[in-house]
Amino acid sequence: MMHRYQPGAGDRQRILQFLGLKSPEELFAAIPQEVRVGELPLPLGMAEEEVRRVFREWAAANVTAEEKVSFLGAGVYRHVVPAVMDAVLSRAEFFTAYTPYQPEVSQGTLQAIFEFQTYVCLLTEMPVANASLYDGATAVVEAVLMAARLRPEKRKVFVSRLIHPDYLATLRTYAEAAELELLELPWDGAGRTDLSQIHPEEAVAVVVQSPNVLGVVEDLAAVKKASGEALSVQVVAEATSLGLLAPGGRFGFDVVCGDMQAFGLPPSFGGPHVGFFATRKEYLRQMPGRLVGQTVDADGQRAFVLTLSTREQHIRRAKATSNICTNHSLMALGVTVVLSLLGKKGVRELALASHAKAEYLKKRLASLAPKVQLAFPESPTYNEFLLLHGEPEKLLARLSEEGILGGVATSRLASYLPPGVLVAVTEKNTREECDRLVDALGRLA
Amino acid sequence: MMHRYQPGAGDRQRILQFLGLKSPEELFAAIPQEVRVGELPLPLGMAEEEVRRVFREWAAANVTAEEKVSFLGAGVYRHVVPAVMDAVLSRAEFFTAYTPYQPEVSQGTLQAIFEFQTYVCLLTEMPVANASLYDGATAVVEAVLMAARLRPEKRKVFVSRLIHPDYLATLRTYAEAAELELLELPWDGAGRTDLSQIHPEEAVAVVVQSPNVLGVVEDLAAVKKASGEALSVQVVAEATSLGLLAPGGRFGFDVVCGDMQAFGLPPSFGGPHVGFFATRKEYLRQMPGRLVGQTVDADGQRAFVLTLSTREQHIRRAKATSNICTNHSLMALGVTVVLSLLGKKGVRELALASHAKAEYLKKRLASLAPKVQLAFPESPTYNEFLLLHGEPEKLLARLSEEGILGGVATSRLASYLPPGVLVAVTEKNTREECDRLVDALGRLA
Amino acid sequence: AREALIFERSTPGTVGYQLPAFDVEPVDPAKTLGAELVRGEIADLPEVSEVEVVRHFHRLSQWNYAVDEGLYPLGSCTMKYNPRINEELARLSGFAQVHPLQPESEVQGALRLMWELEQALIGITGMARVTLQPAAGAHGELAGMLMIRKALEDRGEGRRTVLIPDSAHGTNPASAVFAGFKVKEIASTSAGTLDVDALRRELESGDVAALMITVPNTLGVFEPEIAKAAAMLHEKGAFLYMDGANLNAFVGVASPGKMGADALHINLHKTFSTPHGGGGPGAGPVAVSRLLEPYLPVPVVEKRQGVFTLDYDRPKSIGKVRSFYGNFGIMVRALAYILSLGRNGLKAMTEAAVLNANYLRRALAEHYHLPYQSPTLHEVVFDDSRQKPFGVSNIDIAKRLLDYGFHAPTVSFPLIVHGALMIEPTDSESLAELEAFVEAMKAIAQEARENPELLKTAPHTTPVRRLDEVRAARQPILRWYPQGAESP
Amino acid sequence: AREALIFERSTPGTVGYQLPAFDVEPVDPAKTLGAELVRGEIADLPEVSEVEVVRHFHRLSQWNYAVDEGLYPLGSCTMKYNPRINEELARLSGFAQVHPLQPESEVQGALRLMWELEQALIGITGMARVTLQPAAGAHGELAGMLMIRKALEDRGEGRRTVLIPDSAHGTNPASAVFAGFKVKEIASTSAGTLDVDALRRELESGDVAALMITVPNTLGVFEPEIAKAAAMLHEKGAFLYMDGANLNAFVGVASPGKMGADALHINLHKTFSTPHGGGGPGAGPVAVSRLLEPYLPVPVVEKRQGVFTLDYDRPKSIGKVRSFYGNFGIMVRALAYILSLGRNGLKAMTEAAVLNANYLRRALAEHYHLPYQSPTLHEVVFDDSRQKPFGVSNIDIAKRLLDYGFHAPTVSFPLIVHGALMIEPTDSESLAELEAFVEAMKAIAQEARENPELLKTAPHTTPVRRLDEVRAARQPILRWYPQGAESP
Repeated sequence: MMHRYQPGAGDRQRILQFLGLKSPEELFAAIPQEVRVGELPLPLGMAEEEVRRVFREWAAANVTAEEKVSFLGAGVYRHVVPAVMDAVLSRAEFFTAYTPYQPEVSQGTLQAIFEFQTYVCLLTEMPVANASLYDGATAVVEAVLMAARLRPEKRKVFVSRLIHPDYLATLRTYAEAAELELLELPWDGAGRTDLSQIHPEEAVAVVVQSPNVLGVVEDLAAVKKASGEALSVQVVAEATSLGLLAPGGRFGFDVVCGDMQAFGLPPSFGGPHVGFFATRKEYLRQMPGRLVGQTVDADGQRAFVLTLSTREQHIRRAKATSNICTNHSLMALGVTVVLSLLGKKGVRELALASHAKAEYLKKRLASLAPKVQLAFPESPTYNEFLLLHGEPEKLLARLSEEGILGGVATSRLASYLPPGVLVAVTEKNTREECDRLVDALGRLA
Repeated sequence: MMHRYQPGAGDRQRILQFLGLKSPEELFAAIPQEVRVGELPLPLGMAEEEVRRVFREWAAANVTAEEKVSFLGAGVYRHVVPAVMDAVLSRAEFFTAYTPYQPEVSQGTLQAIFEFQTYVCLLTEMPVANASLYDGATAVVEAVLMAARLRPEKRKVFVSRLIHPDYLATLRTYAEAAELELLELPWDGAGRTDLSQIHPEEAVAVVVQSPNVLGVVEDLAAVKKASGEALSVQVVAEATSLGLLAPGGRFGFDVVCGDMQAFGLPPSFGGPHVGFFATRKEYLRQMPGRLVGQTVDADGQRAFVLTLSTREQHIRRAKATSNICTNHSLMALGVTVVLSLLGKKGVRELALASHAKAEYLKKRLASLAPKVQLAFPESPTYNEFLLLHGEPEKLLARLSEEGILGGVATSRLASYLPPGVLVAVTEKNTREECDRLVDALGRLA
Repeated sequence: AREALIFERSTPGTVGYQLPAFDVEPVDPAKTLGAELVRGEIADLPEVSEVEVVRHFHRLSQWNYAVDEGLYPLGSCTMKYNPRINEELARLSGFAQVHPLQPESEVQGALRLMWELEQALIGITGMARVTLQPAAGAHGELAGMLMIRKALEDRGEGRRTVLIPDSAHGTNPASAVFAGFKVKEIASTSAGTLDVDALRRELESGDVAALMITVPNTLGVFEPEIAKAAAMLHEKGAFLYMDGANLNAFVGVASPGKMGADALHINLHKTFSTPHGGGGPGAGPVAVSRLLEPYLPVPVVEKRQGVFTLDYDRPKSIGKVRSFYGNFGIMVRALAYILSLGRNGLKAMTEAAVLNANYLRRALAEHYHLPYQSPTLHEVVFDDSRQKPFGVSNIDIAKRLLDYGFHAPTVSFPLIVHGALMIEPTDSESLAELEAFVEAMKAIAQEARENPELLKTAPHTTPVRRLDEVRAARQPILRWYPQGAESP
Repeated sequence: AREALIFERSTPGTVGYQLPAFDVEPVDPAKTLGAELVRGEIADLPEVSEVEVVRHFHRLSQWNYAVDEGLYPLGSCTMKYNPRINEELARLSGFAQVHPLQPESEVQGALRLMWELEQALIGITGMARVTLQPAAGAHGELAGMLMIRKALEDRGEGRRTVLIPDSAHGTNPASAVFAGFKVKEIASTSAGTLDVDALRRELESGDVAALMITVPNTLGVFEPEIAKAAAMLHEKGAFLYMDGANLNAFVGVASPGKMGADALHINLHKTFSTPHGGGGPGAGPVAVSRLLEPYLPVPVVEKRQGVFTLDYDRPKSIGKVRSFYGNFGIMVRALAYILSLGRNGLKAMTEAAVLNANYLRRALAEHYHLPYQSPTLHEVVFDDSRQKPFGVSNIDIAKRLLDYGFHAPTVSFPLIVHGALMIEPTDSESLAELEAFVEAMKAIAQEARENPELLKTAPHTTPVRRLDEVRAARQPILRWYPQGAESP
């Protein structure tokens, strides 16, 4: 039987004839019997309607923030998603295209990514940015690996324990392979990274996240100072914070990197999101990932092209600056669309609204002590903060019964974090939603 | 404050300057004060996210067949909807275009509609079809009005009372204005239109629907014979039936028309669907609605264009064959996509599956007599049939509590129909769903 | 490369879709239905795979111009931006998957939406009530005229004359005729507006049922004496039917209710931005005065004790003008647009539409002839009289614009302007886009003088060149036939 | 017409979005955060309206070639049709709107989907287990090599050499190095396949950690001695890493498990048809043998008493290679593809892919030189040696194909073929499409002889002409700056 994805039933016979074959089987003659398989252990192909039925059933078995009030964050944020974004991403010209290796027929993707690079530079106040990475975790890894290439004589990396635990876990994996020594920095009573243990002269890099995983905005000026000759790396997991907070670029950081999911990408159970990576011009040729550059065509008109690919694996192979090939181009396009819609005013308004609503909620929650307690009541936070609680997972389960996804239990993230609930607030949360959480916590905590 | 749909805040000032004006108000000077209004009685503009919230709330206040088992039909059917259809309709090139008045930049719409016309011809076995009408009801009206133009000396229209009640109601409205006399034909014990009262020599047209609103397939050969010189019109409300049933064209009908919704258009609470209209070549210049024709361009290549527009209102004004201007082009495109996917095999398979499943259900329901009773157990039906029941609305309410939308109460359609429930079955209904209905009716009827 | 017809891409045995499992006993339709009622496979339907269908329509789409490509200055068509959120909302399962014949208790959300839209349209138009049933503007005209007819009958009056200015859309006379009226044209004044004196003369016959008039008219000129005309009509027992195709010119500024309209259709696909879809679907709600309210089509949505219900019990109703309740999917989009803009945004858009049109009027006035000097609102009508001496017509100018990457203006009416170029930029356009259009129009004006042949053979860069429309009409080919098959 | 950068379309004061109502007390961030932590508005962000954004990206999209336009014969990239139903399913609220850190009880559907996908991939590959975490093929390679490294360490072995055939993708050596290995290249045989004797010699050093090999290789040739190579490696305590980029050649025919692979990454965006997105996101699950199972990244999804759970308690795990669980949205699409095709369809697609490639091989062989004569599966590599005498390179041929409305083949590798034209038509193409491609390639071969300049200056009909890539690299401009602003 023919399948709906397969053109040309009659074609099959005609091609066999053309090739002088009786059966397609003959084309596989070079494959030895010992590695052959019989029928695959899978069901028969399903009709579209049947696939739809099955997947809808599975989808319905998940609870979403669409049905409940949500304060979930911890690396994945629920900001407004303009309808235009998905309309653009649904253009087959974008989503069914390959990497723009033939620039003459890929100017759409190339120009959009050039715009993405520009947005990253503007948000981070850094001069160069790449065409995207997989996610925040691998962006941090690439930053550290770049630092190690730039300071080949050093092996130590001072990394805040308050970068997102998944980022830290990923960094540990890669650092081990790269034979880098990770020195994990604890935090102080204000929920900020303790910088006192940094020895910059031995280090390839100093890595902090701001706002950090407990929501506290780090003192980037102090971090930069403490980094000395080592590369200073700011990690950003909540990218919309860049609309309100002075970025690493302003403090002279060497790398600002992280994840842009917060600018309108759906959570999608953790991916695909999109990593970003911005750095100084002098490190350009040590940068990881693809770069889109501006040039001219044979008629002298402006055009865009993948460039500096001598850094990349397909040219440089074992000596490449990164092994990345497929990146997260379509997600970068999505973020580019959202940033274009938000524009100058929207980027700041969105950040300010998220911050103001979080401040409102923080203030109201402060009154519930000692049932729940703000971990760092005096520290500056952007839109997320830690509520101390002994049994956060139980507390969240009770809130969920009332239709509130109250936040993320730190126990879900890492054992070394203080027990409690990370509460994230965005411009989408209404005052009434905040009040509902306060009320429920007052009763249930 | 600027609105997101409005380009150029600065533009406003620059245009005013260019025009030498202080305020846009000056441009409205020609509008007398007596017809002016103050502030509109509407709320302030809402953010996209707020509009989304409101509309989702309203949408959630409706029950859909997606959540329940459904046997609803009676003019709107729930067949498979290939994902490709909406992907095509979502192409801005199609949905944000106007009527193809400039064919040089509208070949996409024009060729697709030419294909739609061809599909209608193939399904109905008629030689010509138009570019779409609003819906089945207005298609019937246009057929009768065309007949009246062709037989100007006659005023009577014999119309089956078993055409869809909304079609009949609409025809009554228009016929009154056109000063046509509608003679409504009753049905016989088999649920077929009683043809004995037709006097073709006095009539402009004879109109029957097949399958009719009670689901019974009419004897088109007999209808044609009974129509004599009058125009014979077959109405089709369940277009997928054309995949299995011999169409009017085969019996020499003058018009086959109706609604194509069943080929994959969403019910959308009744619209937009799409009317179709096919007829004989000799009536071409009396046809209503737009027509796309094939021609050549200045280079001699095949191209498509709106044609025979001298029939239409924008040229012929008071003497036009119809007042239709905007039609249902995008819906016609949707049907064209679905028919292309189904293809030769799918069109028949879909009809056969709908019929076979309906037969299965009919057979099983027959066993429940006398609680419920098939109205016409011996009559041929395609995928819909009438179950007699004294209190159909109450019965449906009980079924709904069990998650079954059991069908349409005839009382909802027209007072002159026998009391009962019209049950429609499509290829989407599973055997298990049919069994659930039988079980529930056994308990609740 | 040209894309073949889908029928020409067929390869026997190929499938493009798979149906859900066939899980019941097979039946022999010749037995269940009778052999004479059954057909076999339809020979000429195509056999193509899914990817071929996708590519076919993808390629076809690329030959269309659309609002998303740029300025679409088709006068009288109001080709404004179609917001994407509206598309998302209309596709919500709770709207798109609702059956019109479910019990009312299961469709309260849908009924509420219709009710809210009616309220909003009442607020915008200042009329008494609105039917949402008509599927398009012309359909609304017909519904409105049928109500007027019924009201007259109700009074026992057999008036049959409908007056229509010579500047009107073609649908007006057609709709009047389909409602059973006779049409009489009134010549416009030299200012392009309604000749009130002529109206007065016509009214003396006593046979005038209504005046059908577009406000502002198809020149974009507001009818300054519309309220006076209404009063004259009413005094003589006649009705004022207002064509709302140009409503985009005055939302939030003036109201048809105050103008004295008795019926007004509203093209949701123009003023309220639902997509035109390459020719529809649109929607043409009709707003009516108290006088016509009893005659509204059934059903209307009523709110009773917080519950929404469909009211069919309206003895004076004209009945139904189509199936069910109208193009609900279009209503969703229109209401989303209205709520997104709100009272402030709607007025801002009106101003933008009028500013943009007046910018073009001023910027193009030295290059194209303006046959009427009256101030205009949201559109402006030039003609080709300055280009005619070079043998260049409005059609040629329109075709040449396609080469410049713009859609053409309307060239087929108003009939009172020979060689019309009717330009409506709408509120969606930025000054940059308008400037680019002006540059193109200027360049064309120059080309008309210096190289008229270039225009007469335009377009040159479009997917196809100028078409042989005469051939299309003389030897109509309206469907595909398999190769070798005769057209019967 | 060129489309400006979005930054160049800015008009001060314009907005493209409105946020939900600000319903709390305003705060002064200089107070709540400290003035030194806060920034103002970002001066150079654009100010554009929604319609301008829509048109901007609409116009940009029109300059892309894509699978939906036609044949996309990029060898090694498997540019097959991306079914639309998969896009619909990935956007279901119950998938797209699920947060990765919700309690497991609230995400059973998502966990089940991952579990089902793992089972399907196990079934297809014949391997023991699969991690879905890697975001792309190269990421999967790295994860696989890290597992091998960890397994060796676990055994207390410090082996550091990874052998890679000279025909390999560039990601293989790069990934090996990032996993901390040294790379040693092995020359291919004259048949283009693995030199098993060379492998044997290399293994004698005792330092070989693994062989990384693509099956079939980048010439499209199946490695006939792969099972033998695996046995040799295993005997010497080394591992077989298999690059699954070409898995589309043998799904349902052969299995990496039987070939003796220890680790194999699977590009879901190739074989299982998730869209390439202009360069991603993809997904690169890694299937492993029992030997490597303990080292899989955390978490893995386990099914315990009918409940799905994330297992982090895997002491030998390499840890995490990225955040959360992988590109879930891509997994949805891939599983939908697998279930849509099923065991029958998957094999049919493999056959179609191989038939199509062999059709092109045969049809083009008289026009282009085939450097290796071994039978090939899903792709075929020609070179430009017949065109070189006319001064025409593979690049020129590739560029000229763009003029004919096709995408170009891969020209950058395999490195063992100078001037390669690596063609992979995939299973999505109809014979009609293949024939059109062959016609274009024939025409180009003729042009190369008769008018080589035409090719050397190609493309001629694309949105831009050939680019100055040297300038792009020498004077890198990697972002927009406002006019007048210096690049710092």
